[in-house]
Amino acid sequence: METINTIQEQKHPMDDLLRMDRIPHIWCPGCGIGNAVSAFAEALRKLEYDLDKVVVVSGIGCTGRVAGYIKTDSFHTTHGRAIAFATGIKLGNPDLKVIVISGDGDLVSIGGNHFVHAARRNIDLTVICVNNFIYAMTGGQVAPTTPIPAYTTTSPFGNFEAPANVPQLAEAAGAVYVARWTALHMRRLADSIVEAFNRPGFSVVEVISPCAMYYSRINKLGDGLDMMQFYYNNSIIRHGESTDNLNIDYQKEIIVGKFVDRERPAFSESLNEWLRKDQVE
Amino acid sequence: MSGYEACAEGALAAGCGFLGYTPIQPSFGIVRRFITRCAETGATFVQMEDEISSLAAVLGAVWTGRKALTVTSGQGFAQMMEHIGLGVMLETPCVIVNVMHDGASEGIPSMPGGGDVMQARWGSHGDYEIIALAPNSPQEMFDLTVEAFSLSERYRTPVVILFDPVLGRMKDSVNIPEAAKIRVEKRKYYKGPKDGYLPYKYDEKDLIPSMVDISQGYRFHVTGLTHDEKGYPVMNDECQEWNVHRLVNKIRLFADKIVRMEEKYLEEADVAVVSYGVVSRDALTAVEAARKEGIKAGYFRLQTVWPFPEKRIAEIAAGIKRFVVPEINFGQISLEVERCSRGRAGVDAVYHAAREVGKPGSILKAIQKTNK
Amino acid sequence: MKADPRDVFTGTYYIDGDVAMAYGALAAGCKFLGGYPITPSTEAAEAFARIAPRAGARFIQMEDELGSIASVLGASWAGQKAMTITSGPSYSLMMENISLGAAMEIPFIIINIQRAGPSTGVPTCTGQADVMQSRWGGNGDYEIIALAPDSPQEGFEFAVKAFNLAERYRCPVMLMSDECVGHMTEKVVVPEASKIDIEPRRFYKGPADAYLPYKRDPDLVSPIVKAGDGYGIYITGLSHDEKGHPVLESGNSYDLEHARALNRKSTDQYLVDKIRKNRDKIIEIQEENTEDADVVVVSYGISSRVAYRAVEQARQEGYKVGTLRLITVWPFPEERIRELAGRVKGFVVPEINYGQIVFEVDRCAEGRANVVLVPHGGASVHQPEDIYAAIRQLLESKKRYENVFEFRTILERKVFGGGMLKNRS
Amino acid sequence: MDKILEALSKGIEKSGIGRKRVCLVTDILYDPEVLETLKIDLFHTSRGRTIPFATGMKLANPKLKPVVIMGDMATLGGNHFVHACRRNMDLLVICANHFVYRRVEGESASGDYDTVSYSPYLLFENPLNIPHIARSCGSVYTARWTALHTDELTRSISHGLKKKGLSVIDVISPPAELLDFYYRHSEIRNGEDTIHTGIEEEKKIIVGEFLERERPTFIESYNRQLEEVLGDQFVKIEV
Repeated sequence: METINTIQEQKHPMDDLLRMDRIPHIWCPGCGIGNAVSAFAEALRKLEYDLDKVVVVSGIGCTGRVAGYIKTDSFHTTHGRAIAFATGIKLGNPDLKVIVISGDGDLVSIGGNHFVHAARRNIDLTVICVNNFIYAMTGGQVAPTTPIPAYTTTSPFGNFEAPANVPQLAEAAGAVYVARWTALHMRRLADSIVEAFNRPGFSVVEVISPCAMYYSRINKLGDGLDMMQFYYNNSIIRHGESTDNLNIDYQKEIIVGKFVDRERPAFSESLNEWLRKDQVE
Repeated sequence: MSGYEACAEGALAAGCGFLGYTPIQPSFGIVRRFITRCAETGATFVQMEDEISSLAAVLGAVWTGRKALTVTSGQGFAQMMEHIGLGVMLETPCVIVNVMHDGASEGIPSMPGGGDVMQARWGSHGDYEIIALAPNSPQEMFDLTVEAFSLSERYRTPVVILFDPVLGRMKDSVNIPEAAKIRVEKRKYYKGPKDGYLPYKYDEKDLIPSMVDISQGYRFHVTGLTHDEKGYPVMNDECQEWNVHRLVNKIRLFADKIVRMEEKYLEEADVAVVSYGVVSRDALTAVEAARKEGIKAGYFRLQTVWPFPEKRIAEIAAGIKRFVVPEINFGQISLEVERCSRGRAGVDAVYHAAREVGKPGSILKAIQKTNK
Repeated sequence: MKADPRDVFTGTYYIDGDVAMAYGALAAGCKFLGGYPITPSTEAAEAFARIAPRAGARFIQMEDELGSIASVLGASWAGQKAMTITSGPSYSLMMENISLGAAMEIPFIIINIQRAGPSTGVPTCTGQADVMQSRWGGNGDYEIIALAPDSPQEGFEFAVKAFNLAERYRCPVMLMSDECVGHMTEKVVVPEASKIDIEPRRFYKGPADAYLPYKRDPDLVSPIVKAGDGYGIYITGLSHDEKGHPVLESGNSYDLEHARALNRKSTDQYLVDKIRKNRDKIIEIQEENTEDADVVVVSYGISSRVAYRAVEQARQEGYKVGTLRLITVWPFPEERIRELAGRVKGFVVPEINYGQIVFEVDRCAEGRANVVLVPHGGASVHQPEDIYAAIRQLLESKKRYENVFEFRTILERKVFGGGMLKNRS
Repeated sequence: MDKILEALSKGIEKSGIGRKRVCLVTDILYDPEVLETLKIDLFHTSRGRTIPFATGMKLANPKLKPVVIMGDMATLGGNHFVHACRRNMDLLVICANHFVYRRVEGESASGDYDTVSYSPYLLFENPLNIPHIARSCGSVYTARWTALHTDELTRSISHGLKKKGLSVIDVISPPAELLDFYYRHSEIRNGEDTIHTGIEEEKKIIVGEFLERERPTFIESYNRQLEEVLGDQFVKIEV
């Protein structure tokens, strides 16, 4: 009997890393969060780390949904509290690798305090902050990262508040590793995530990502891919640049690269040492 | 041992391995005791930047397999409201100790209060049921803290312990039994095959799903959004019904098993004094004084404030004329008593009874008044 | 006093409830909104941000909800009418500062567009489960006023009313709307300024050195001053006396005499008394056909509109059904329910939660009337058939219920089949 | 009276902006008697929420110059601090850096005061470098003094009151018996890069005026942007 050659079902290399039963995802066409997720998945693949020991925590918002698509133990928590929740996980079981993926509004606005203090304590977390300059999930409100004078629904006459500089805040608070890439720097981003992952202490990777639905539409900046390319073409790689110079102006060049890489004692080390001393006394 | 210390010891005896806190008066006695015992018990602790993150960290720690505790007071408890909701939604067992102080907002931090009782039940948005315990002596601080951990593990819910600074500072002998004699409910773990785990597939008998720890390879996902059995978000009213109805009923239907109370002199009583926490000590004195005067007074104490012993109150109401409900607030539990008495017995609330702690005058007066 | 024409954008609009509430707040003279985006309340903040600069009002999007509510308290003390708009989890975050606002007796309003909870729940869908929370959510004892609009038009009117009540009683007022009303687009008529009554802030007018921030008038409310008027006020969230100075226990030991003295000095009790004493002036309900009713349907917000359909059907079929709609959910109209309980067979309470206001109804019914809850987990509204069936069941039942009777809705049967019910006794 | 309040009172006098325009928002409990000297309005708010409270006040009445004294700034109010700096709200923020939670029985300060560890939280945690965070987030004037640097502190406060935008003064004010200890272990280095002003064990406390710059305040940016877009329709915020 003649056999018919059928196309064999092939496994995508990321199948093991993503919850394929949840695809299609909720993100809009042209969104940069997908890139961040695949870079992250790529990083996990490169790391060859035991995925059972990896935990992903995210907050609320578009990027907050990432946890739901990564096939590790994953938590989708409350708005802004992903880092606090992750702190509990890390201290509860120090053997785990805990990764927080969330948006700019979640991490820097409402979660700003947890961001600052986790960096200060130097809790061993890797934070991936997807910065799309806007609150996208709620329909395009002004975020602390929105450049001047971008239009949003709650800055209907143009934003006038100075935007936050995420790498600078991270550095000032005490993060040990800080990098920034745009959503199209896929390989560099993945490498950065690998580095951050391996660094003991609080590490931050910022991903500049387009919001095709709100930020772009309100400001008439084209579709998601246009913006992604714009960010990519207008980025300048400057490793070790002083974080003072990392402000992002509206539709101007974006400095990317690895800015901070240093060592500080992590929280759990200090705690254990203190407990030991306490015991001796 | 003081009440604070008894609480910390109770937590450690129940196997609590994590404390997340932010310093706030007057809850700090518990923290101090807990921290000094950390090195020998292997427990860990973290002082977070605010109460919001304290409870968030506690919820995170629980999923690593530890039992976890947070302690707070007054406004700190108010800050925790959002995460009580998350704890309920994720069905995360944890214990929250709230040292109630007097007054709204900052009130009078070192004075006992009772204004957070309804807050413990209703404070977070959305519908849920919760368990709240109210000890009235250092010994009971110990016992009920252990019980709180048991209940939280059994029903997979945050459990609140409500007490106040007077009980916290009160020194009394506390009997801590041997470790082997302390019975704590074990967490209900999933034991089936790895790919068959569904985080919110509940047992028809008790409506409680089983848990797994992080890092055991189940690769589960949980979310504060309304979710299905898999833990994945589903945004429709059927799924919402599926969640909320069960969250409410997993406690409501088993209230009889959870409820703990103490009764005295209630047979043939005309007046029943319903109280909880520190006030109950004075209530008992007042009841006994009234009985000496020949008034048939009975004593009823809530050890679990929530769920409320509805049935028992209704039964008592049928046999008495009036309830007297002394509280350190302007009427909270007295409303519940009124509801459950179903018009069979009147209710006299004694407001702010505790500003006279140690002298049950106002309670006694209220009892005497009912007799006229 | 009448509204300032500059604040009132007179006209007939086709807008949703969120936007109508923003118009209402502006008409009431609101000059400050401290907000933070959260579905489904954001449209109100967006509308405010669009319109406010033209009315001299300020909008700031704060870094979080704790910040937005705290900024509202500050703005109110600086002399402006202020509000925040929020929903679900954000409302929970505000609890601490609501308690502070109540203790400082600051007039401000919170618009809460309720969504399905607990926790993140279903952000885009409706719920009515924050009703008890608005009353009890903060720590300690205080009372608040809560209003529940059932249409965008009422969203506008109640926003004005909320500000008036807040100014009148110096307390937080919650505008407890829900996602349905918030996102419902209907005709909204904004009348002329001369037709809108505004309660002006009651500023103190006497000599500066005689001013006591918490010295009360017969209604137990005290006049207020602005920060920066040179009165040198001391305002605290601690329990305070008439001067606003904190009353504190000295030392750590519990001193009975001292406690008595504090009790006399502290003004804590007025936080509840000022509302309880003025209950009759505050409470508003809307009744229809309750005179001869056998069954009264008690509802509020969007549920009252759904209930209306069921009641209509029941009346057409000859059943004597009345409706009682809560306009002020808090304070609760206890006396009226007690009165009705004496002569009706029972109450049907449809609400989009698993029992909140129904317990209040049950309490006031004092066992004299049966109380049936038509529950709903949230994320959609009741089916009128459920409410109708509950009315029928109540009329037909012969026995007296020992507790609130939880009606089994179509949705529940659909979701659980026999499962959950097996456990029900 | 508290050293900071003393300096504040003198600072208001010195700046000449008038007591009526200043109001104090704080989460530290002060005795009401301080008002007899200060003669300003005082708001004692919930812990950590002082800055948003003051932000609301400033926007509702732009003529005011709210002064914030934060006790628990470094913890509960951290986020508000960060964002107020970013917005450049016109406030003067004084961080009463107690090194310990003063109201919780001096947890970290227990033990031998001579070998006291420089930590605002727990003995082993790294303290926050407040001037550096302030600078990074955008404050326009940053200084640090110990509470015993009375004259310098007064001068800084007076300067901060006059300065438009968010000024931050970090005041090392431990329990009274330790004041002198910290004063002795401090070193004045005006204009020092804030990256080096962290408080570390075994090192001197660097004090001085670290930063002075100009940035548009929130209200200025607001007025400019909306006027540009809305023109005559816009009702400006009058300062």
